[in-house]
Amino acid sequence: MSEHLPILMVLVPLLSAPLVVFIKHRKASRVIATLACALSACAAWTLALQMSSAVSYPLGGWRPAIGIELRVDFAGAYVAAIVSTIATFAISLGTRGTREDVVGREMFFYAAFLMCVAGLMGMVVTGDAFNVFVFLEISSLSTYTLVAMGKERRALTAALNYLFLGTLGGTFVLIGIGLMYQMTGTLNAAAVSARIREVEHLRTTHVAFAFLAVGLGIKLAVFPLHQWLPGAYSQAPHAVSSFLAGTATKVMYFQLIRVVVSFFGVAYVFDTLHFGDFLLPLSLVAMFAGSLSAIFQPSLRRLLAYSSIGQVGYLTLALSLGTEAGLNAGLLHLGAHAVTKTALFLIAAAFIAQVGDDRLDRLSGLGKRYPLLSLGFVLGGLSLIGVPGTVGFVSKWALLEAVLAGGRPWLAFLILASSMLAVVYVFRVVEVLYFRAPLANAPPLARERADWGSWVPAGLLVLVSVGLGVWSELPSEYVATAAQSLFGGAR
Amino acid sequence: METAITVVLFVLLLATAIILGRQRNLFAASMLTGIFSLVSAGLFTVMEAVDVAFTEAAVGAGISTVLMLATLSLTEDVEAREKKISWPALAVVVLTGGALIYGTLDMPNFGDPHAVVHGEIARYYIDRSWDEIGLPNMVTSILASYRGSDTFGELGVVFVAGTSVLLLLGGRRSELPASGESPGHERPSSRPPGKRHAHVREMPVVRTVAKVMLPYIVLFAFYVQAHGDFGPGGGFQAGVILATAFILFGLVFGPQELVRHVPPERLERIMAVGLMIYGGVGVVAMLLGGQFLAYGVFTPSHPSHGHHYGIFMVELGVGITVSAVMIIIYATFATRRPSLAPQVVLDAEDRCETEVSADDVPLVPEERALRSGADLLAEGAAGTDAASEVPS
Amino acid sequence: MITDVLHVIGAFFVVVGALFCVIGGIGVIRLPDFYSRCHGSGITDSAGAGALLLGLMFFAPPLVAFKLLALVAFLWVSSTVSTHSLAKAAYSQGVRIENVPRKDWTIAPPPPPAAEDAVLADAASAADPEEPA
Amino acid sequence: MTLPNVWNYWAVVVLMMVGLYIVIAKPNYVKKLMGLSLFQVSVIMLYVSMGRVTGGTAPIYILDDGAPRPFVLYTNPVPHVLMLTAIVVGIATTAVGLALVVRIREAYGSSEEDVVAELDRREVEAANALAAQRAAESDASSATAAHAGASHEEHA
Amino acid sequence: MSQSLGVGVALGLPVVGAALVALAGKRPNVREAVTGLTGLATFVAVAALYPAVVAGRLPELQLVEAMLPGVPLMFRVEPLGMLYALVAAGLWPVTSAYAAGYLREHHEQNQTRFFVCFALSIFAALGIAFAGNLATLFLFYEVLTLATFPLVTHHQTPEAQRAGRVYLGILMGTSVCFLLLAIAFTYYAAGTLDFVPGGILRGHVATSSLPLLLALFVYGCGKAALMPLHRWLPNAMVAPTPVSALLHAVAVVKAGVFAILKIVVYVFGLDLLRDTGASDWLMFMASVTILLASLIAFKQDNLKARLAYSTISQLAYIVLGAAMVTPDAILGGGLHIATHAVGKITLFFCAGAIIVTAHKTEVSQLDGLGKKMPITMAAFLIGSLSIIGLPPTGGSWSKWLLALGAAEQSPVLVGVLMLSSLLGIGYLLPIPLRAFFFDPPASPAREHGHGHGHDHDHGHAQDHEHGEAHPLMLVPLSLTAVGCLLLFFYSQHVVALLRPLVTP
Repeated sequence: MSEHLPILMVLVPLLSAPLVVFIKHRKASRVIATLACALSACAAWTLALQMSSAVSYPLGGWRPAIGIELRVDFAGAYVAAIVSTIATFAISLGTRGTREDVVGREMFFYAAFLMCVAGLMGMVVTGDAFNVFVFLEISSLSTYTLVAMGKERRALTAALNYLFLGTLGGTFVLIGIGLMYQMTGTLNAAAVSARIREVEHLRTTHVAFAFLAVGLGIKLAVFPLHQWLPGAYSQAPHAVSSFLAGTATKVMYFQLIRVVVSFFGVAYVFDTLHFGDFLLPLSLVAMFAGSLSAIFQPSLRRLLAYSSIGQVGYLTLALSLGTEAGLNAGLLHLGAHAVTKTALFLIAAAFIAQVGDDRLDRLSGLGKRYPLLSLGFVLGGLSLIGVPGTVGFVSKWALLEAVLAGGRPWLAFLILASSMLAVVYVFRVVEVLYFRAPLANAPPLARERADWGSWVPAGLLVLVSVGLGVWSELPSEYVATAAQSLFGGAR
Repeated sequence: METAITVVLFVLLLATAIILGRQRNLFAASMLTGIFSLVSAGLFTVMEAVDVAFTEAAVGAGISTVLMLATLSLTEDVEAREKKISWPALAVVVLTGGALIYGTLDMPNFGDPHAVVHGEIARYYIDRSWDEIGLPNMVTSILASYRGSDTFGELGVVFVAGTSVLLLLGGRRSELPASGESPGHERPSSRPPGKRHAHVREMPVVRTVAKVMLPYIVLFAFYVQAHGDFGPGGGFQAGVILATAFILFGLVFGPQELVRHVPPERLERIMAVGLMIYGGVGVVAMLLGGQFLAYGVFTPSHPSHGHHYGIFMVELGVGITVSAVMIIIYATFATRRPSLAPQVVLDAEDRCETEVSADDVPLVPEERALRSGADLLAEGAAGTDAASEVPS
Repeated sequence: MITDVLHVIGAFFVVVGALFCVIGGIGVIRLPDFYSRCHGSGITDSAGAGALLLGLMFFAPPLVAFKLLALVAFLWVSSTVSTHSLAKAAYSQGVRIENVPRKDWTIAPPPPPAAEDAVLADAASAADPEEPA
Repeated sequence: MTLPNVWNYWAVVVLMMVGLYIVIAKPNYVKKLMGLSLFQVSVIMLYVSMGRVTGGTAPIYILDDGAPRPFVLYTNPVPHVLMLTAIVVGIATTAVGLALVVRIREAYGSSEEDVVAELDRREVEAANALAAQRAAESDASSATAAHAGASHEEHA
Repeated sequence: MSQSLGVGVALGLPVVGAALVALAGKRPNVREAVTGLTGLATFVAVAALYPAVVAGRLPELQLVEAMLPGVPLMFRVEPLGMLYALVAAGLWPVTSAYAAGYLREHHEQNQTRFFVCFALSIFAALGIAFAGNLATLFLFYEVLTLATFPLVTHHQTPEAQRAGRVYLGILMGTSVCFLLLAIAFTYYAAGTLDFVPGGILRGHVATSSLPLLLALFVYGCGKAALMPLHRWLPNAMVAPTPVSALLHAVAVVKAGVFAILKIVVYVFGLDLLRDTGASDWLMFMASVTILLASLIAFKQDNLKARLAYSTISQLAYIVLGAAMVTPDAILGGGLHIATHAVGKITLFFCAGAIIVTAHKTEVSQLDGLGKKMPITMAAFLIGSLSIIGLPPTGGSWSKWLLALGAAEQSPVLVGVLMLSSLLGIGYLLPIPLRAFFFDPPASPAREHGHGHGHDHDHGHAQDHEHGEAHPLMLVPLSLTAVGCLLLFFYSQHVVALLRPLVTP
């Protein structure tokens, strides 16, 4: 049974979606959905912990290059474990924050959510270029709909804008895959990387990589192509915004790493194409612009969305170094940011559940009223800044080491300067929470513990982020082996 | 000869695309989209891609045009105003196009048999797929067996599309008319009284011919489903054609009639059943010791038979889900009661906006809750609690 | 020998079919108002496509020839009905021959619109029939 | 440098760019969706023209009494398989897009991107103005409360 | 290494104290008692480590094997850390008693949060004192900033929030941008972050970049309030006086200079700096800070602001000591941590007492106050003497050692020391002297006649019959005054404790 783990991770959520629609029972669909995510998470964790080398699972029984092969290496298992765990946390919020007319039809909401999870998990484990596009489309399509389920009418426009940009991104990826197939004649990752050597000098190969990079860049919300992210994350229902914040951009980032490392090869991408020199300025701009605009946002979730754009800047910066240490830092930051940002969005959801709106002026003075939630936000915020003792610090430290090893100390200073901006917007919220008198004419506030479901997952994730901050050898060793196996000492 | 036809088709396609861009009347534009798909299906046939041509014709020309027309009946059918050429868009387009053209410079000649792309896996499929799977139509054998997971994912996409449309538009179905189905206009059309079409239902000629043609379309759909192994066809095309038959029924006899005969609740279940059949076949293969979707294990003695059964079952699952989804999507669009919210139009200077009210049909209570744009702004200006006061 | 004769007949029908399509096309462009243009497009559907398919039957093996025959029958039924429904819908929307300005009236100018047509008349003006946008 | 015979791809690229232009430039959402389907159909053309082999027949075995005739040149079937998926993805995205456009038309009263963006902007402005007004109110009331509270501090 | 348990107890006690205080939230007496008890217990636990440190067996405790790849969360108590811990733990019970009285008198809100943060700050200070490597030091350095932030913005008034923003901005900014960068660079260059007597950078860093690295470290420790980055200290005076007393005279600022001393001794190593002369620029900057801060202190009429600027100049003494790198200078700097702490806390206690009882905050209002508050003014006199460095108080010894060190370097530095002592006399001594020998300002109400409404008298009348400060405040400030005197006689113990620092 255990050799079927790679496909089970994807199959369980994917098949429980039609099951939920078939059963059409409102309460049962939520239980099935949570169970499916939990099972997928268990499969991912067992695979991650017990695998000694990269696992290959030939679908349909065909030889890898002929049929489609699921290829899970350490990094893939790491990302899959994170995605499925965060999905389990997010789904437990259920249909909070969705529109009224979803009431009779929760089963479709859960089906779309499960398909989104299956899509993302599929993207992480598959080793075939076109299969990546198919799972990309599954997850994107369900994401557009889930975002449109938000309470306000602005969710609809956010979803449609996301659809246009997302589909353009997907189609760019499709063009990239097509050109890559034309140049190498095969779609399997290992086969492509073997054949890419002969066609490295051809212009079509350069253009293929360019389209793949731009397509994934749109899905990754790299700076100039990020317009869809703030609206989508701030208008989506709670479960969806928490899930997306933690996983969507992270899986696309992992896919960009796979394209750079497994498909095209690091030597080609960084030496002939000088992709690093192109990606570095973009990520610096993203880091500063994202955090800067986060400072001036009126509502909590928009603030967190813009901070996500800033954090994506760190991810792409790590990749642009083109060294194994950079990759290690990128993967670590991927995990750290996933945990932290999901915790923060869950807390924002808990606030909205109590206060009805996440505009900052509505949250003033909640520190006294909801001490635990506010403390959770403070710890999450600290992890976002990268204060020692939180998992954010571990990944920022790895990034600093990678940058210094790359011989660019001025870059290290820029990283720290941009995390100063994070200090500003986190403590802006802290000030609103703790040091402002509550609104005189605010409606009466429900007791904090009234709504278990919304803050227990948040609390757990905050504890994880602080715990991993101190006992950091668990993630960093695993990620180091993942980066080493992925990188194979190419540079 | 072939290049001559290709040139003509490309010119036709380009003309259609350009006119589509400039056309302000959206009904005409949707027709042009249908023409574009049909001509591209022609081009695919010329390029010997028969399966793709069949699907493109069925899906592109058939379903997407019908959906666009259904949408236009619920929204405006004329584009607001002719926007001048937007230079940033042109810049992006020229840049992307330039990159692609730059990419084509090193491509092998069009149709060159010794190109790399025909080497690797294509050579394997052409040489070995008859022995390993034994289906004349290579595309179906690759589609369903070699790259079975792709099609499984694709079916997932179709399922998500169905679920999404149900989630988005399933909310407000117009109530089924009382017992006696008056052939008149149950659906208050959003058009001013004078401009209402004579509904298709009063056209006896169309009703009788439709009654005659429907069985043949359904029969053809089943033919395409079964014929997938031998010629162009398969689950997708069959599902779409079956759906077209039901859509024709819905168009001619009215969406209420369609919903009465094919209730959406049952359709939603059928939609899920198809995907579960496909997944089920894969899981059975796993239980019998092979990998997911390894049909060979069904009949260990000679695996190609296993593949036949596997592919047939899988194609059946695909056909079921695709037909159910396409019907559901059409039914949801057709039975969605238009909200009759007055159309908000920005005047030339983008500042104040004038409201062109479609007609004076009173808003239905639920629409009050949805608060169309105009009322909201009026309230906002008046300073009372605007949208932000969401009932917590 | 016999096949050459069949091919010649077939080629003849194909050419005739193509000719009808061209005539239909010109008809759609040149004819002034909606209904005559409907007539033009009708020609390409029935006569043009019909003759073309008929001509191809002479080239194709028997099974394919039968399929083409079924196709001809199907085409003739569906295209005529669609033209009919198009015309009826246009009529119900108030498209009238006389509303179209015409240089040389071979027939007498239309009587002033009677009362019962008033509703349809103003609708017609509102609907601004088929202006090539 | 001899230009390879790739005018076929250029035609496809031109169609693609017309589609892309419509998506980016046209404000009407339905027109954008049409542009999007144009863009996707032309990508399908790129794949299919990639797989074309001059003189090759359709990728269906020509059977002579049960066995495929040897030495027949077939076109490359793999792009056709991939494109079946792309077509279905295109129609799925169009269907979801159209459903969203209908909902937006109902909620906003318009299906034009610039009108909807304008309405959104005004809604946010109204919300901000309301928040500022409420903050001013609460400051005023809390100031009075603080003053009243000054005389009898509670020993927390 | 049985001592590792001792280190754990010493660190754990404040946290337990904080938790207990949080639990005893609503009952003030229980809360104050708990704080006082934990303060004493912590002092005892820290003192218990003293014999082991003096004997050279440095107690060690490793909590987490690898907080960062290859860097454990590890504590090792070396002499300098011992001194700082003793100072912080010693003064904590005294301050908590004082705070109880002050808050009672001053009717503050949410005092629970005050005491919890107080305990956490001490926990962080001890963490910094005992830190075994740079990463642990940085961790507790940040915890100290975060623990003291709510104390600075305690009043929740707009000015308090603005002060909090400046406080956090500068401290967090300098620590993240400079200190973390320096630590990362050290780890990258030296491969380890442990504090090793004699330094870890020898041979790993190009001599040309040593001054830059030192600058990053020094300005990274924003808490040392060196001149360009000192603005947060005067702003933080808006906090209640016990906060200014313990934190901004003892725990927080001392953390900054303590970190600088530790880095100079254990990361760079004295001989490395002496050979490369990398710290010469620091001597110049420290002297500029000393003089400039003393000058600004002159024109500060507000009592607490004047004390704040005097703190900035005194801290620069210690940084100067570190920069001079000669053994005497290091010993002087270390001793000055203790003497300045005790002296400055006395002054702040007196200032607090004056504010609460006499409701006077400006220096000009203090004439003739000695008659009403003799003990407070006497303590203020003793504190001032210690700060200036005159004989009967401990401050003289540390000034003396610093002067010896300066003599080895250059006569200019000796001049700077002497000039700053003069300036110190200028802005500190007149306060107690005017309080004792000048008569209180003629009360303006009398000449204006009785036209005024009675409320004016009410304010004025209350001014007359106040006597000495509340005993809960009087006892701590006299204790610390006595402490200044004791340090004069027993400073050789402190010097003996620090001796292993400088002996190779």
